[in-house]
Amino acid sequence: MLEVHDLTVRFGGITALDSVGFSVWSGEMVGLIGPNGAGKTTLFNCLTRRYDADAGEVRYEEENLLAVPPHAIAGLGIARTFQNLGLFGHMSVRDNILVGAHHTGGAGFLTAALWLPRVRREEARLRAEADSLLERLALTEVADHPAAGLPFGTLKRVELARALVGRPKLLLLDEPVNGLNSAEVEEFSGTLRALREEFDVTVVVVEHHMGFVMGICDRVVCLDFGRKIAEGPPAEVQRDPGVMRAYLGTAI
Amino acid sequence: ACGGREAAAPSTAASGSGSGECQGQQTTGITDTSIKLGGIYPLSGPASAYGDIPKGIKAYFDYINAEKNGIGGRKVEFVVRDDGYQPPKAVEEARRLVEQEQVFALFQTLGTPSTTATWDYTNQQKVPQVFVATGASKWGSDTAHPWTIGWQPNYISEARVYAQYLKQERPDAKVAVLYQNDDFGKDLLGGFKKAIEGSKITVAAEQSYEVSDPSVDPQMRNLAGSKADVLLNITTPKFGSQALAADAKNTSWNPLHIVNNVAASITVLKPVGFPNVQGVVSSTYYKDPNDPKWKDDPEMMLYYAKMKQYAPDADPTVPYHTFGWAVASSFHKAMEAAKCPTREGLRDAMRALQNVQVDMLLPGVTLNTAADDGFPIESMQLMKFQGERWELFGDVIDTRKEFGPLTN
Amino acid sequence: MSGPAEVTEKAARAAAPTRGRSLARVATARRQWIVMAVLLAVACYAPFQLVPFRVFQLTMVLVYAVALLGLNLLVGHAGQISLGHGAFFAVGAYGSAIMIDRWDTPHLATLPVAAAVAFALGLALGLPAMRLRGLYLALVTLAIAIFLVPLLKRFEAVTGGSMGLTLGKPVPPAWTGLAEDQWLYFLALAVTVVAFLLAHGLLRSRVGRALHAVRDNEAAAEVMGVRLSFYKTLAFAWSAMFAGAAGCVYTWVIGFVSPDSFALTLSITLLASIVVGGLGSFSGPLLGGLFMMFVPSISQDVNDAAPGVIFGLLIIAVMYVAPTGLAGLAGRMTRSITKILRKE
Amino acid sequence: MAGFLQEIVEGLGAGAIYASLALALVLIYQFTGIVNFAQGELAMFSAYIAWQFMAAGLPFWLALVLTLAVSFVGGMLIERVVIRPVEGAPELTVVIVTVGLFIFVNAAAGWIWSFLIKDFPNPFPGGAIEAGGLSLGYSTLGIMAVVGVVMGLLYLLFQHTKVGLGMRAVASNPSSARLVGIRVGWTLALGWGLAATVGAVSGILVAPLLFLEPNMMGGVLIYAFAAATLGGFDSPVGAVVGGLVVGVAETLAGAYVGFIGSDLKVGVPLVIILFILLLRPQGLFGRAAVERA
Amino acid sequence: MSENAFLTVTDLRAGYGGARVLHGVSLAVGQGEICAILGPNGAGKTTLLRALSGMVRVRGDVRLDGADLSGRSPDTIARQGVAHVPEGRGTFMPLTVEENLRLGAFVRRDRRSLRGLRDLRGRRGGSAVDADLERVHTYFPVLKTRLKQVAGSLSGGEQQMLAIGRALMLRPRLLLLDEPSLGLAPMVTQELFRIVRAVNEEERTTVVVVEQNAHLALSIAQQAHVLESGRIVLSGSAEQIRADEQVAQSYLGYRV
Ligand SMILES: Nc1ncnc2c1ncn2[C@@H]1O[C@H](COP(=O)(O)OP(=O)(O)OP(=O)(O)O)[C@@H](O)[C@H]1O
Ligand SMILES: Nc1ncnc2c1ncn2[C@@H]1O[C@H](COP(=O)(O)OP(=O)(O)OP(=O)(O)O)[C@@H](O)[C@H]1O
Ligand SMILES: [Mg+2]
Ligand SMILES: [Mg+2]
Repeated sequence: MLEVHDLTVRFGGITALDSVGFSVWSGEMVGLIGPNGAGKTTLFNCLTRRYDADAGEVRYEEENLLAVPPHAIAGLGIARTFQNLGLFGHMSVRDNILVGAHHTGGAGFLTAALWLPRVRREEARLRAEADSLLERLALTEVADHPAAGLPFGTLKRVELARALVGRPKLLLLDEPVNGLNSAEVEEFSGTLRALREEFDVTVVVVEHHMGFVMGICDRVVCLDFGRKIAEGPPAEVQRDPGVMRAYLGTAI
Repeated sequence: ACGGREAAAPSTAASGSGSGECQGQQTTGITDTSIKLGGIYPLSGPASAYGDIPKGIKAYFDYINAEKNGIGGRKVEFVVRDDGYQPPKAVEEARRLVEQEQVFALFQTLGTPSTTATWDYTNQQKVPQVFVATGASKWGSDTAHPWTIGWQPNYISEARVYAQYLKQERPDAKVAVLYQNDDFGKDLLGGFKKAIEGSKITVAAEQSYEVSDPSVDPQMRNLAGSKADVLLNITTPKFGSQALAADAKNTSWNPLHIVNNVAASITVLKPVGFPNVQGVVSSTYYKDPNDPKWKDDPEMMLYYAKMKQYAPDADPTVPYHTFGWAVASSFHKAMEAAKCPTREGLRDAMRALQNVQVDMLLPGVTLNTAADDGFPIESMQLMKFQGERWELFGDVIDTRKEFGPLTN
Repeated sequence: MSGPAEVTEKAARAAAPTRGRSLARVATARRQWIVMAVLLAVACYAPFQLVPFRVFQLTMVLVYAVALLGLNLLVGHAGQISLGHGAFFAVGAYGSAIMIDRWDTPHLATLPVAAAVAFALGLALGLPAMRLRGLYLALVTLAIAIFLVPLLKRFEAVTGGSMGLTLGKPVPPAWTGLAEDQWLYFLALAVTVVAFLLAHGLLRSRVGRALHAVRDNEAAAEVMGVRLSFYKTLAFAWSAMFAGAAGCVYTWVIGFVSPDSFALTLSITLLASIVVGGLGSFSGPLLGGLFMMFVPSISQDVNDAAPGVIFGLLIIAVMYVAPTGLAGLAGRMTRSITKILRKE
Repeated sequence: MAGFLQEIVEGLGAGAIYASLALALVLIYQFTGIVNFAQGELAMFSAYIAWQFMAAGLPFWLALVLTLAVSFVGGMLIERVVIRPVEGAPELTVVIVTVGLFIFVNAAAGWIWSFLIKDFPNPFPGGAIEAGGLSLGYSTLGIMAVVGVVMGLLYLLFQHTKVGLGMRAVASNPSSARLVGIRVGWTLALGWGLAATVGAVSGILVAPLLFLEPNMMGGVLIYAFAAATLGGFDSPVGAVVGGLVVGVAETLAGAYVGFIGSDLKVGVPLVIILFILLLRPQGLFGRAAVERA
Repeated sequence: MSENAFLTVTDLRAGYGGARVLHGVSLAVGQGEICAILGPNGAGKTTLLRALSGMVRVRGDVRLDGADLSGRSPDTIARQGVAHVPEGRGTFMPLTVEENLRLGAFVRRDRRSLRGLRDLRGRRGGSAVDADLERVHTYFPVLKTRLKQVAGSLSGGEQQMLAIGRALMLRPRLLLLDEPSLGLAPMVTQELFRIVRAVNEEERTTVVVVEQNAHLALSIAQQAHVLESGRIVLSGSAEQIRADEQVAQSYLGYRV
């Protein structure tokens, strides 16, 4: 589904990604790990066209992803969450989620201003979808609350809902369980698993929470200094000496 | 105060004070003992300098109210409103004065844009709009607005005075012109160009500026490049000073500097430094409070005394106050001349002024209007700056006599 | 554009009751409609009760409100600053004036054209807006407002130059039995209502959310599939269109356009008024229009020697009392009043 | 050729004026992150204060020093009294407060000193250096020197002092700045004080050239705004370079682009700025904001 | 709990606008102690730390070494030697990494720390602040390679390290850590707790740490509190807390 070849990104003197290549099969859940500054978020930023690659190629469902304009990424079925939150602070939680469905809507300035029946129907449909997701992620209580000021963990769920409401095929999660306690992590794993089934979505997840990664991922890719140093089933990568040296440290 | 609609309906002489031939005419804002006037000036915003004019007017009215029992027994109430030199604001204030304050007449609106924005309204409402403070020529030449009339010499006439002077003094002058890019500048420049038609005088260079420009120095440099031998300075006060200063600073270009009346006030020249403005030529029609020549002039003495008494905060040497005094006394005369104490009476009196003497005007300058002549003042006298003051020279030039009536 | 205080306040407000929220929402929505209907009824009744001068003032309030509605769309909702909105207002005003002056176009027919011209200009100027942000965008809009004045003066043949154009006012059709002022008032009211309905539809839809998203977080908005350039440019264009429509009605009401009427002060006053009225709020433009109309005259009633002193102080004072604008203040007051009423 | 160079010299002279006020704008932006619309009016007010001192008989230099001191204190007072109550409110609210301040100060100056123009002594001698057909007025030279010195001082302040570091921290993240112990309130007040002082310098430089009156700085403010934008709002060097570019562009346009005419010449620098900004949206010397989601 | 507590909090109430978040929290931390705060999402842990550093208005009593801190502004509190690593890191985005770090030492009295004066005089190193800068570099070697980089461009984890480094630059008497391990790689997380431990031991710095990685937090803490819905529901020594059934389920579940 997703093929990354020799992807390289540089910022001035820093090479954030150095000829990285790997593939993601449809339906898979891939973990992306690596030390801080290894280039994980940068990779996501490349996939969502926030950054331009200096070299390399990314194919997504046979399409050259690097030639797609940034705003069209969502339309291709790729959604993401942000490491340190990328919410719309003044908008309500529900509206935040509705923005996630932006690319599935069709209302333009004129039709919306005239509030045509078509727009009304679309609006009702989107709201229904958003509400069901709110329900699923236990966000109904805060649906009308502005995003700013909610607890961090809640906001992470809002981001997930926002990413899912557009019914993506590929979901990129950047540290989703960040700041959750272990019980919450466990609960989140369960929810994610269920949602994955239900939405039939392929997931790439960046996370430093090893318990979570090992528990949920089918495969793990490890980056270090922008280079891929290991790839394979979780248990194998976990034992990889390179990964241990660069990332996991001794005792976990 | 939102009264019922009928409050806005004009009262007529039937119910008011008029009788006889005045029967049926409008008497809103006037009684046997009072007359209410409204004026609109920029008290805020970029043109606020003109906000001094109503102080002179008020001083005059206060004086006649207190000591002369008003105009023919009617005490004058003068309501001043601020339009910030913005036409829509002027419309609002005009309507406020007419409909809410119920003034008898609008006595002065300042500036061509504000006056243009309001004159359709005042004429529709048949409210006299008297002696507007702008020199555009249309107040006098337009026949569709009989209720509006100007006062000061119009800009075209003023331009003619300078053209006339140049024809005598520098018959083959090359003239550089600095002008404000608005109706005032264009009227004067256009009038000047027309007046020099057929003579050897040519306009060698012209530069405009916007009131929002910080300075006219660049324009002055460009004009200096033309090496013209006359500089016609058509500016408002601040820019007038800047242009005079720039001319003084440039020692390699020494044209005859003619500064238009609007910027000829002593308050414009003084900051530039008197040594720098020697020999500058301009023209005027009312007495300069700084001119020692008028030191013993009874009207000027009265002016100084009454300003001190009724407007102690205002500086009587500022010519804007003198202007206000002069226009107020002109109104006094016109109102006295009115056959009926009604709006119609005032309107008709406005266009039937004959050799009306106003003491603050220069000797020889009188108010003259007729049915086909809507320009009260059409005479000016040239003056040259010498020492620390303007010296009048030559005769009073009656432009109507010299050039014939204005045609639009 | 966001201050922490504002966020906290909003959060606090919304945090209080959570249960039965959707019910409350429905109730609020219904109440809003009732309030609107009452307001509209009052607005229709007012001109028969007021002196023409007051009717004229209210008409101007509506004109300003429409312009501010446009500005609110751009600044309050899409988060882009314009220091030159007076230029779009002027374009609408002149568009209408020129059509009336040259071709004797019926007044009403000039409205769509004026709005369209302003829209097109907004679209053209929205293009640089795609790349520029914040202050840098503000400068470009400022430049437009500055440049417009000499430009209008230059093309004298069409625009009447610095003398401007004087025009007749729309004549009320006989069947209405209305006076000229009243007719103008109802025209302005109609335009206002339509403009508010259009803006309302826009804002409650996907488009409005996209604009808000752009305002709050451009990067995230783009990832959600919001095409920044498109939305920013169109926000500009629509905002200009409302301003243009307002300018057109202005021409009908004042009957005179001149370059001096649209100097930079107008643009700055518009921006100040919408901030005073309440950025991003529904009633902000109306409150801003009232402010723009009435506060300068109040200022000179207080101090006719230097009205600006009072006007400046009043602006500052309003911002103290209502940092998020009068709309926010009004909202807070209604809330506390209902709270008190409920307790009793 | 000499004519052309002369125009450039004149343009630099005008540009230095714009730069002087742009420096104050940049300074306050650095401290508080807002654009101060009242900056020009405060400068004008300072010039009046200096005028008043001189009218009371003080010599120029003493009046200058006193004015700078008064302006500094006045600036701090304004921050404390006028800006403090809206601290933390949305950015535009603060900007509109400065618009209110603009209107207030302008009207107050007119009220106190009237709208009639006043002359203001020029601290620099009148002559000019003549060389190779070029003439460079002492006054222009003096202004450039002052602007250069102010720019240098501001650069040192921003980049090489603890206060400068603290104030940049305040502008970028006030709540974090508080957490590391910076007295945010005082820093902001200091910023207003300094900006008012730099503004006072600007006003005193401008007043002899344009004549003192309440609307003196209106036009200058717009060009200063353009200069700061062009140079990048976070760089004093940029403000000066921006001011010079604007001044030269404006002068050359007025002198050589005849078909445009002096009425439309204002468009030339604006178009140039637009063009540069499209290439470099953060201004010539500005730092592009790095944003990471 | 020590008798002469260094930090005492009594009946602390705090919130945002009208919404109350903390409903009377009391705790005491002895000098040189490490105190861990656990609690579910939205319990008010962050708010508690914000209350201690003056970022939110409080009611109740907060005393640091006898001095009353309640109602003080954050900068005054920072001057008392309190450093706070806030949730969301509080990076000064447009400033460089070095400037960010030096800002941490802003209120220290070493006037030499004036970055500028040192640069102007061409002197390098020497001051206590420079020494501390070196120390932070040894803790987080990544930062050293990024000194001139704009802080806003750092990766999430790097910014987290920067925030911690900045707090250490103060040489605080009281260190408030809000989820310090957020976004850090496992190896760095372990290293982080070693560092906190070391600082605590070497300088007797008192630490209050909010942390989701309860294992690590409890491994260095002497005492711990569990906060739920703005109230402390459980307090005790680290061992006691670790032994608690409920805690084990909620906070220690993932033993990896
Ligand atoms: N815009 C930028 N400019 C300069 N350097 C950058 C930029 N973006 C990222 N970098 C650098 O690239 C490197 C990779 O960053 P990235 O955010 O991808 O790391 P990461 O793997 O997500 O780390 P973490 O786990 O800490 O989030 C970092 O060292 C960062 O400093
Ligand atoms: N800035 C704010 N404005 C309004 N309410 C807020 C704000 N910050 C937090 N809250 C509210 O305070 C409550 C407690 O939040 P707090 O952030 O202290 O929880 P927490 O325990 O730190 O949670 P987390 O583990 O998610 O960080 C939450 O209900 C939240 O909605
Ligand atoms: Mg990352
Ligand atoms: Mg927290």
